[in-house]
Amino acid sequence: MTTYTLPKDKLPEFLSALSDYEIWAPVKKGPATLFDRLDDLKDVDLDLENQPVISKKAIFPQNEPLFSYDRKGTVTETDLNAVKNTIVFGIRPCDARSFTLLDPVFEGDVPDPYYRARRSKTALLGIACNDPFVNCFCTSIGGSPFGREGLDLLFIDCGDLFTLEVITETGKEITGKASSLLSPATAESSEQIAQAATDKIKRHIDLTGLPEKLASLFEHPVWKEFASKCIGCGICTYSCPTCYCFDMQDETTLKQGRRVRIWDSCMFPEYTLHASGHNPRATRTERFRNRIYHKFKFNMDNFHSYSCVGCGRCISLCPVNIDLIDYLSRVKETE
Amino acid sequence: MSEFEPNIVAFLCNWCSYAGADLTGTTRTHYPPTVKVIRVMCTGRVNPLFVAQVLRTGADGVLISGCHPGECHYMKGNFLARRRFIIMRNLLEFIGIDPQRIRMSWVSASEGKKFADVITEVTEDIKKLGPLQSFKENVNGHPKTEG
Amino acid sequence: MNNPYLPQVAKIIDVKDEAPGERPIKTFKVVLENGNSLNHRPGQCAIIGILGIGESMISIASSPTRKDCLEFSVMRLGTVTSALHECEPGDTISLRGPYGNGFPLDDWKGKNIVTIGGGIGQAPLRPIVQSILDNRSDFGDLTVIYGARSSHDLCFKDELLALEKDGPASVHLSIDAEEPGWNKFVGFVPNNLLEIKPSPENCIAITCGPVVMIKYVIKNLLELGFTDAQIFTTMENRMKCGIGKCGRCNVGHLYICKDGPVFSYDTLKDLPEF
Amino acid sequence: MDIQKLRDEAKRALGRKEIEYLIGYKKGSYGFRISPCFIETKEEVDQLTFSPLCSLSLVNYLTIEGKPLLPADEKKSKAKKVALLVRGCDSRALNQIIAEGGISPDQLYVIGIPCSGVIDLKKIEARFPHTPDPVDVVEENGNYIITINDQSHTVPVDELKAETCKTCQYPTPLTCKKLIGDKRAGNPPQYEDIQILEAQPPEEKWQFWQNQFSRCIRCYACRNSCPLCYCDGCILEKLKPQWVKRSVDTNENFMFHITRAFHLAGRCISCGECERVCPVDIPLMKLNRKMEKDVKELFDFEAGLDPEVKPLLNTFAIEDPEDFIL
Repeated sequence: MTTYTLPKDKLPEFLSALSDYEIWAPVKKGPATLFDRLDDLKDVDLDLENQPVISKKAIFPQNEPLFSYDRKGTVTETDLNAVKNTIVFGIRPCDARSFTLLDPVFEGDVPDPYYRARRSKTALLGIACNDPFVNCFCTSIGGSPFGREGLDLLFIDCGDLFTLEVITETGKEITGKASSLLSPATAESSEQIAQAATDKIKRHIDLTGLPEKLASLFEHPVWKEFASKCIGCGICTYSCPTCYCFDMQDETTLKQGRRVRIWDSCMFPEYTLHASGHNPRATRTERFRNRIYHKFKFNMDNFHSYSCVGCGRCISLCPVNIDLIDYLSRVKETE
Repeated sequence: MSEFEPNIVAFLCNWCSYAGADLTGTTRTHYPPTVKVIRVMCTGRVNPLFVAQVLRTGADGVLISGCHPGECHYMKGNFLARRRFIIMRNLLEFIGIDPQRIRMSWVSASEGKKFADVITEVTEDIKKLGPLQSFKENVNGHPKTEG
Repeated sequence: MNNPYLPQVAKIIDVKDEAPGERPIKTFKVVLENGNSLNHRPGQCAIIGILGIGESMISIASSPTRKDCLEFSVMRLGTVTSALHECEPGDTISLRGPYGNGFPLDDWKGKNIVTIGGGIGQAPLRPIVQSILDNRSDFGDLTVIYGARSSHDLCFKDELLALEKDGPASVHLSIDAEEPGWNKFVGFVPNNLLEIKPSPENCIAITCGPVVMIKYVIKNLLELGFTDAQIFTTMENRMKCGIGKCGRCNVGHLYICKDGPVFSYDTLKDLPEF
Repeated sequence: MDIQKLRDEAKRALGRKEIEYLIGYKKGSYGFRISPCFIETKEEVDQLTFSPLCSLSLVNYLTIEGKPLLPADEKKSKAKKVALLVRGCDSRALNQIIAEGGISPDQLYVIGIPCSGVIDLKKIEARFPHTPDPVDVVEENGNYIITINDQSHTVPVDELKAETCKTCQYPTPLTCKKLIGDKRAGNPPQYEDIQILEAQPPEEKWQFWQNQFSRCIRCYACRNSCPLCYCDGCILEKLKPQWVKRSVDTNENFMFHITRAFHLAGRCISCGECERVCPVDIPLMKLNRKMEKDVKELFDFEAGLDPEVKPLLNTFAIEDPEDFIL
């Protein structure tokens, strides 16, 4: 593997060398750190202290106009060729990995052209987590704070400089554009930092046998107990890097309209509400159970992976302490 | 460039202001052709969110007009409306929409002249403010949220 | 790359008031503007859309053997179906599909077929009946059991009465409550099924209707000696994308739009949530 | 506050045969988190806790879908009651909901706790990151004593207390069956930040809110954590007419927040939970407090002070201000 070093103060120069890309990065917005498209390179704020929300929107935007139409019914397809080559900079390894879990969903039997257009033109430049957050449990679910899966280039914070690991051809191409700023790294490996980071992860869960366990617990009263304190907001699903459910809506003005796809949340009752008024998942219990089953059972049945990367955001952001790790451990103990 | 003609939506109550507006017409009193009238049974029927929605979808101003206090066909509709609109007006002002764009008036069925005056005044005030740009800036999404 | 979300333009050529009941049903005959065919299989669905309103997954109520047009029987319920009910012949709608697996009619050749429908649930069963009638010699006996709340809610009444008279199939209609002038069965569809007692011998039973009805029909079929693999049903949920991505129509790990809507009871009985 | 007193009171309440269960707080699964809990038997009472970390209003659970006791729907449980812990703001929420006819007071057994204000989780978790083990927090003489793994830390209250609680006017529950601990005096209202924003020209105000609302992801955590947002079939879920489009762009976000703020005008009881749960830190209380201030100035009305007082917008006075009317 090729590795380089980049002095930290050269980061702005590095990013400006990539000016033919559209760049997404964590940006400080008021007190919050959010992923956003950069208008000004100065806005980048890696802010390693805070876990940024939400990187999936770089490839799977919260609103995606599918096509537009006029009053005569003339349909104009969204021009996907206009999607620019994009770099998502400062993405965490777990978030990068989430795209590898979204790929089978959006590719599948019928590939999704919108996802594919962005995915194929987006390079993921990750920053390793030297200092994982309190609810990080990526190591329990196949990831790691230094995970390379899904990434093209991994930045490792080594004090005054970043070590850059080139993971893919795209990564190589990108380092090529800024080669004057990079120096080849000495043999010194990042393994020690990686180990230290992994050791800092305090929350663990053994998921062996979970799908089989869930298969036997569908009707168990434990779900009612778990869901009893859920207040039914969508914060867990919207902040989740692997949640992908969406709604499709027509939005019109007098002259024109468009069909848009918009993130949806399985925690909202209207998500499954039939026009007749019947709702197959009418209660909080059913909706909550479906979320857990989708992530840890159905996705396993369909795509042979969990739909979770262990980022812990749903735990950190939940207003009522619905703790996925805690709940899954209790599921495992439930008879 | 031609002079700015404001686009004002007026919610007129059926019993007083709509009849008042009618009278303005039958007496051939002139007033600016800037209002689009929506007839409602009572100002109390006007959900304050209509105001936000109207401004959101392109109007430069809104007028709600009904019977004078104490003369409401339904006894208290205009009193309830009065409370609601002062709150909505203050809220929108706080969010950055000039309160001159959200107006209310009492016009009875016999006040054809007053109706013309109200429309003239509101039109003049909004002309001074110019078009409401706030929501239009964001058409098709604010640049930072479109993606 | 083919965009699965992009609809084709279709034209309504005929609208028929199917059932004037409390929740009215109309049948729309539709042709694709470019003269193309959807190439659907019986039991598949299509997404009907009206630009500016939205889309709705509707089962195709006509058999591919009837090539002149596609038919959709639609109950007026939500925003899209209400707008559709306002449409007249000559209006254009949008159409994408076909979606789902459809009925495995080829596997059923040589067998007796019983369809058991309730209310608007007869619509997805109609293409089976039509296909069998159009290839009558390929199949054994055809029994159509169908009921609705009242005689005003019965769909395809003329067709079914004609079928009963001509005799290529035996037809058993029912309504839920007594009505003057009704001399056929009165009661719920599962009970009518028990009256008729179709023989499970070399037979396939397909049912569609309200969830409660489906559950009782299956129970009664099992009682009559049908095996799990002999029972089929076709299901419905709220759907948006039609291609198994938007997430909402799942029953267990299967998506109705993609893995269904036709399920054998063999598959279904193991799914959670059913 | 003495936890033992709280537990004793809870035991007494659960001893009454009409009480089905008690809604309280218990230690959460990790760090600074507190979890709501539903206690049915006396044996479970020992898990009850109360500390400045208790942030969410438990009143939410009286009106949420699928709750065991419904005021109107379940006639058979009419004789049954739910016991509930409330702080000052919660008791105002209760009063307001009772005034609106959302809950019947006959179904409640309210245990009040004078509250010294809650800690803003975001602040304390930023101060002590990487704290997976459960923590104890007590307030003493203007400081929070925070015990993490037997090690205690002292932090001045001002640094961690939620902003809304710093200006709380009603820390003591107004209506309750039992009050645990001594009454606390409230603070005078404080609207300086609102006045500063009010004084700005429209364009600047718009820009301020544009910056805030543009990052809203519409997860509706603010709505769902609000004790007063309990409508069956929220306006945001309506398709016909669709008041607020599902699209998440700045204009629609404006519409959502205008709708939300307006629907809370004369109803918000200033618990501040909406602002605290927001994942993108939108200062929602600025809107709510603006409404609170205006309602007080215009109509001399404060939400939730008395369950007998009719809701503000359902009533009127002949002498209501109308100087803005032509």
